[in-house]
Amino acid sequence: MRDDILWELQADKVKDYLRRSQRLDGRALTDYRPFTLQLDFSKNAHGSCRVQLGKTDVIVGVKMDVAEPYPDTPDEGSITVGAEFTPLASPVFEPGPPDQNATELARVVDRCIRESKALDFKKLVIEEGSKVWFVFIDIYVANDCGNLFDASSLGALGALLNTKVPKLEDGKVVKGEYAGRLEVSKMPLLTTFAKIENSIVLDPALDEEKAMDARLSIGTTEERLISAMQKGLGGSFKQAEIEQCIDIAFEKSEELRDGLRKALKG
Amino acid sequence: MRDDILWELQADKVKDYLRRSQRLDGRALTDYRPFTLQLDFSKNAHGSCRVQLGKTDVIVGVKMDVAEPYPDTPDEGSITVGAEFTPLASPVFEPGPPDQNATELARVVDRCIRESKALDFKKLVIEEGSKVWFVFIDIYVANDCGNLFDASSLGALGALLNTKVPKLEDGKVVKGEYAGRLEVSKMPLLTTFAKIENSIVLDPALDEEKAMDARLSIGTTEERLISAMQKGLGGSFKQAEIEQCIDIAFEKSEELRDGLRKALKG
Amino acid sequence: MRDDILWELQADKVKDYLRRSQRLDGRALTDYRPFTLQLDFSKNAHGSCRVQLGKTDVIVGVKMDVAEPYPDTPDEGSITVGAEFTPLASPVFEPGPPDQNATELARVVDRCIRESKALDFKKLVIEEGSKVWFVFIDIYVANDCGNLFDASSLGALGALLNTKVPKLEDGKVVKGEYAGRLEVSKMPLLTTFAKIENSIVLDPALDEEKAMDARLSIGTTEERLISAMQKGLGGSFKQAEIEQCIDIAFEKSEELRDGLRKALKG
Amino acid sequence: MADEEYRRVDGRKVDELRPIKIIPSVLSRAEGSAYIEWGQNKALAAVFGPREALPQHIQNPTKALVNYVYRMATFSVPDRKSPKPGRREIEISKVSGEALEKAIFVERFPNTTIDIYVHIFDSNAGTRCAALTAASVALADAGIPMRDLVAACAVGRANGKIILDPCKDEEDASDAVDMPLAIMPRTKEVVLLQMDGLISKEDWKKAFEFGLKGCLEVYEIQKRALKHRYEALARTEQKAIKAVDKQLMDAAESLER
Amino acid sequence: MADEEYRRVDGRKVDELRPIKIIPSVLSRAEGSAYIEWGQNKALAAVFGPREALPQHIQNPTKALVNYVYRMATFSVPDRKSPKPGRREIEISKVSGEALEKAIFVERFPNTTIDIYVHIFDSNAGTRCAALTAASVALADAGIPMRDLVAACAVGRANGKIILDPCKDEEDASDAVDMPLAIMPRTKEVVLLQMDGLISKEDWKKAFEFGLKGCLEVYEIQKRALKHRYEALARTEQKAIKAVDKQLMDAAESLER
Amino acid sequence: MADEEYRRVDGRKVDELRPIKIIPSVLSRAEGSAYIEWGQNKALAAVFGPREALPQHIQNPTKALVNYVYRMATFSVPDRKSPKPGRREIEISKVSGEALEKAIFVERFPNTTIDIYVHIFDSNAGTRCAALTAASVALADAGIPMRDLVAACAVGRANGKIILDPCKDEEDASDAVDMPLAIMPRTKEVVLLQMDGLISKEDWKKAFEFGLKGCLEVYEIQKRALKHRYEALARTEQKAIKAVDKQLMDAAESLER
Repeated sequence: MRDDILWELQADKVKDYLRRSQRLDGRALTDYRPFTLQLDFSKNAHGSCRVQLGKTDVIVGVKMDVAEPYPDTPDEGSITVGAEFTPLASPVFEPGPPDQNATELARVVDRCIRESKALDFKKLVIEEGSKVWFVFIDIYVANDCGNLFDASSLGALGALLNTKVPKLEDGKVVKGEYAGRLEVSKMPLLTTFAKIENSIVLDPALDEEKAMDARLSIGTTEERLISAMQKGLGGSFKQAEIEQCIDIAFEKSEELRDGLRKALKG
Repeated sequence: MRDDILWELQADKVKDYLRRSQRLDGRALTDYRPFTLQLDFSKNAHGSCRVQLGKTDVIVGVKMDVAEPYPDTPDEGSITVGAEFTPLASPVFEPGPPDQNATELARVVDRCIRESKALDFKKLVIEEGSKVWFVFIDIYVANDCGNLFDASSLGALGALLNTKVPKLEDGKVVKGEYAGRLEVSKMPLLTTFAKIENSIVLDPALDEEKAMDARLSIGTTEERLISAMQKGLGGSFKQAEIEQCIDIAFEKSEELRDGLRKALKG
Repeated sequence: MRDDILWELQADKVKDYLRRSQRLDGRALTDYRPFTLQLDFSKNAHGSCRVQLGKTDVIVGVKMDVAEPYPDTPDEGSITVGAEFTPLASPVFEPGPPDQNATELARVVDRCIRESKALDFKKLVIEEGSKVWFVFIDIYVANDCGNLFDASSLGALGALLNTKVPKLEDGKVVKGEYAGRLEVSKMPLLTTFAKIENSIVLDPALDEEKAMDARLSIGTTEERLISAMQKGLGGSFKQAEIEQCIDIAFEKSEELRDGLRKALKG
Repeated sequence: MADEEYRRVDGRKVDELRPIKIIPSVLSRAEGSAYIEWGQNKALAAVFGPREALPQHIQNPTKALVNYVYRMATFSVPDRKSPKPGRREIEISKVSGEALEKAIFVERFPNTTIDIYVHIFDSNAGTRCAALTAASVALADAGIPMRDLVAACAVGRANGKIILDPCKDEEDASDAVDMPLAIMPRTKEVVLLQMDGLISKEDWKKAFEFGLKGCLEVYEIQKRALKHRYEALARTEQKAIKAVDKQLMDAAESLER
Repeated sequence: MADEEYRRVDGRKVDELRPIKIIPSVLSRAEGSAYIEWGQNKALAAVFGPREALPQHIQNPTKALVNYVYRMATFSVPDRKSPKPGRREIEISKVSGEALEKAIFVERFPNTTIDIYVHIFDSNAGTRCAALTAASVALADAGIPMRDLVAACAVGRANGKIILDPCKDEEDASDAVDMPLAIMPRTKEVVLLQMDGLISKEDWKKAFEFGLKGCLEVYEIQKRALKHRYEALARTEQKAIKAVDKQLMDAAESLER
Repeated sequence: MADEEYRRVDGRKVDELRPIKIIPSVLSRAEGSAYIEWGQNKALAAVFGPREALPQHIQNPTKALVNYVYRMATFSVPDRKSPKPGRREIEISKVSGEALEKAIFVERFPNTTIDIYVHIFDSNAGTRCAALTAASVALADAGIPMRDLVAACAVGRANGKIILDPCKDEEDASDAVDMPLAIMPRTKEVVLLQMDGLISKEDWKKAFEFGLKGCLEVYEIQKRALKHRYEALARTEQKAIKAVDKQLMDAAESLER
């Protein structure tokens, strides 16, 4: 309750600043907060990555498992993205199955990766029609200080780039042995904007999220292609605003990609 | 709340009228409300039927699917009836899994059809012991103005009579191709009565349901056989009343069957 | 509500008595309440046992079923213990899935049996890697007057000792026919203590449970080996207390075993 | 063969019930309870209430809610049942609770719930009737004011014969009809009626009359069980009174001395 | 081939909508409702509220909650869908409710919820747009004050062509792009925007402009449907007024006599 | 071989812990938090409260509820775990919360709940002890008044040796015994004790004493982690004080001018 009032005051301050084109934390409107990446965070995962974007903290792990293909795509494996807003991450999250916010997050991260064709699902076939790889990407939000979309998408891509394919013997996974890296041919990432009154800011921090009317996430690849879009919340965007966001997304997502490339080199 | 009081007043009026053997909508005690049938409502269903009985609106669809038989009947397919009281249908229905009212409705419609032997479960075998047809009959209540039992049973029978059997190739369903009509050898239907004080009325409208003490549904076939019975609610019936209801059910269900026959002819 | 106050008064009385090393029902601190065993309570179960320990009433049934082994133990069957605190058993139990108390009970009974190696899981293999016996042990609490742990563990062991192995034909269970008794090589049982202020009592009755600060259950076998331990609730135990409880458990569990042996003889 | 001579798979006559044993007051923590054995069927029933219905919005200001929960133990049937309640259990719970509503003076306890729980631990056809019969005794044991007991019994058809209280083998006959029935015996009002099978009106009528007869027999067994219980209670009370008398006399005596 | 001459799998032009039929006021128990047919898609939408939001702790003291529930019938898709709501349905419900929020004067109804339910009974791509379009009409039918209707339409790409309102076959193309879009037509503000597929900015822009055009066409159909409804209502009223007039005249006449 | 010379599968002595690293205050939105690495185990713990326990009927007017939730990430184990909490997680949550209750001055915060959440992100035996150890530090970090920290450590047997802090390979030995243990170190009171395996009383005693020793070592690591944190905080405060001082001096200076 009291918390709500504090956030409201903070949101008012965010708006005041933005009317002067300033952000409370001093960033330019299209700046990302500083971020760090920790690849291979979990040894039991086949791939994993912890992302800290400002104070937002997200841990993503990948497990590959053998399963039957979907009946309508017998010659394809697939990915499955899950997201859990753990109760560690915020005083308002509660333990329990994913709510609609977590479901939306997981599905948008899924589309950003899936539609970019960074993973060739046909290469995930082990035995056509009966055995394929399923790539489970599970996102755990450990601290929510805003912009879970970009942090999760970055973590998911990091975890995939870090993924080793388990070794198979007689169609069964041999524990702890690997047959090489998962092939990830592109670097699709989400870039998220908040619309606050008439301003648009990139990578909204938590107080900016409390002030925002609408949210726009754009999935892009390094080839300057769009792989996903998602508008959220009760506000609206104009066509010109969206077009501008697309350009910024192409540009600013490269900073995340560079960070990732650096982390991969060690 | 206020709604409850209005219904109570309406229920009192229903009782007043019935003490003079009259119904609020002018029907005789054993009249059905006018009804319409729309067969093949959904192209993606293998069979479907929309029923409007008075203002009650129910949509039923059938899907046939290949599955393993139950272990104790390896030489039989089966039917599965589900019912959903969608929140569109009434200000008091809420989204969520079926409650006990929806469960009762589904199970009584199931028994009415199953026990009549209108479907020969042995003919639903594809490969004895390993592959049989399951006939999924799903009832969606879109508007509840009373007597969901008869509307649903009529919709279910309509949908079954409208059902095409999917074509099989190597034991798998070929989408969009069919191998003929589902064989339905009888026309089992529920006829439902409401006991209101000392009166019994057929096909209770919503205001009559608000006034009723007990409900009796009788499943009959065109051969004047009973295939199901279900008494509901906190009131009671006398033997003589039940016997009278059986006779009326034999007679009045023929009106529904005639409507169905007409609809089938086009 | 009023109930709570009554229990609090009763708990105070329990403490008063214990300060004088006395129990409200006159038992010595390390006495079990009288108990009765009814083997073969349910004919449809493969093994079953009803235990009445004081007024506590627990019914346990066993069903054996054929299933695939766990992937990491292809040459072993297994047991699965479930517990349901039925709403019959107490004014405070509600219908629904097992809560954390029922989960704890089931898991501690499971460990007591499993770890004693009373059942040789390797002998539960039907066909290595593909077919093994799963032994389902389901505990129903019908009346809760304290110490559900020992009553359930006694009921579970009784039911196992009473279990007939279903006959198999072509890898499938033949209903109602049996191929002999389940081999149970040891008699593991839980013995439970309540710590109330500075006293420790064996087999706490309900009023003693209302007064207890901590609970300690010790699984033992007739060879004076420990197969399980579980401390519960917000209080604590000292090392010396635990050691003393172990000795008492070795000794007093023999009384339950004797009762069981007698019941088995008829 | 004539009905009088016909013997069923378990040796019973067409209109013969299986043996029924009812013991009230078996569960100390419930306000009323009963144990029933009906052939192979074994069930425990417990009653709690009238107690405040919660959450508040379910309360009915004109009467008590009758909340009936029927459940089967996983091991009570030939194939292990899932521990989750199935649709069959939900439907039986609904119609059984409704069957008891007319018998209970629900209007005396507004805003409350009367919770009735029945668990089946062994089964062989007819469990819903056994459960309802036991629940009715448990309600009486709980001292809940009732217009009448509710007595239940199934009736059906197998192998061309109308039969009372079918067992599982009979329920599986190719021409099987199964009709669970419950009445308030004094007025013969029908409070529970379900049926599956395919039957003519004539056969139905015969079956129904068998059923009524069965319910009346069950009613006698219920009353006997409750009578035994009251007598036992009375005996206990008598003893208690005598004990108190003796104490008083002893006290008087000691005073005289 | 030039866009003008190109004909799609179902014979449509690149910028042609499927036939759309909207009927408001079809469900008597809802406060507002609409039926929509959009190609093969069939949906019913119902609106309840503004009504008190419960439980209380979800109430917002500054505005009405917009609770949108999108569901598909099990038989509405080629393979039977599970009756449980899937993650897709949950996501669509969320973004669709958010899309309507800006159009509704939510600030006028603090502490309430406006419940919007849409069920899909047959489908062939574009159901979320059909649902949202119908829901918007149902809101108007319920008399809920709105800044504007919300008109929705998908746009996409298949076989190298930017196309309006893709059908399922087109959605399955190897180069498929799908972009559901909804706007408030008067201001062209975008209230719903999703996209999957892989597309350049240039193509995206072309697609977006097709989409805007589609939404405006849908808007005309919505307005026409509501106009028909109001005219019908007016006619009914007119008749009622005439009937009353006649009664009055008859009464006057009889008084004169 | 003598215990002193024996080396375990990972090179440790029989009574040697794996390396443990604890960092308090790692999650900004929690009121207290801690990160722990314990061998391969990695966990985050967060504490919220004391805050009003809801719904009200769960409130205890004499003390705070200790609500402990232990969960494992799907990828934290060799085979992918279902995202749904399993029975193991539920049991561990229960006994771990109970273990902390004695250490916290719960009686000072009636009607509240203290929520403790621990998530495991990588694992190799002993996660419940690592989680409890981290949770205890997170409680201290949240400033919740405690009688003592709770220090936890498992002890067990493998290949005939009593060993401290078993790793997964050791847990899988054919003679394996596993005994998670937690104490309040000042009084050596046992607040968590579980065991599986088959063991004589003599061996149990030896194991228990190993366990006590292990817990005391863990306690030192906990205290060191908290001390580091407090020192860092103090340094930050010092800097802040100096900065303020400087501002004041500057202000004074400017006034003088």
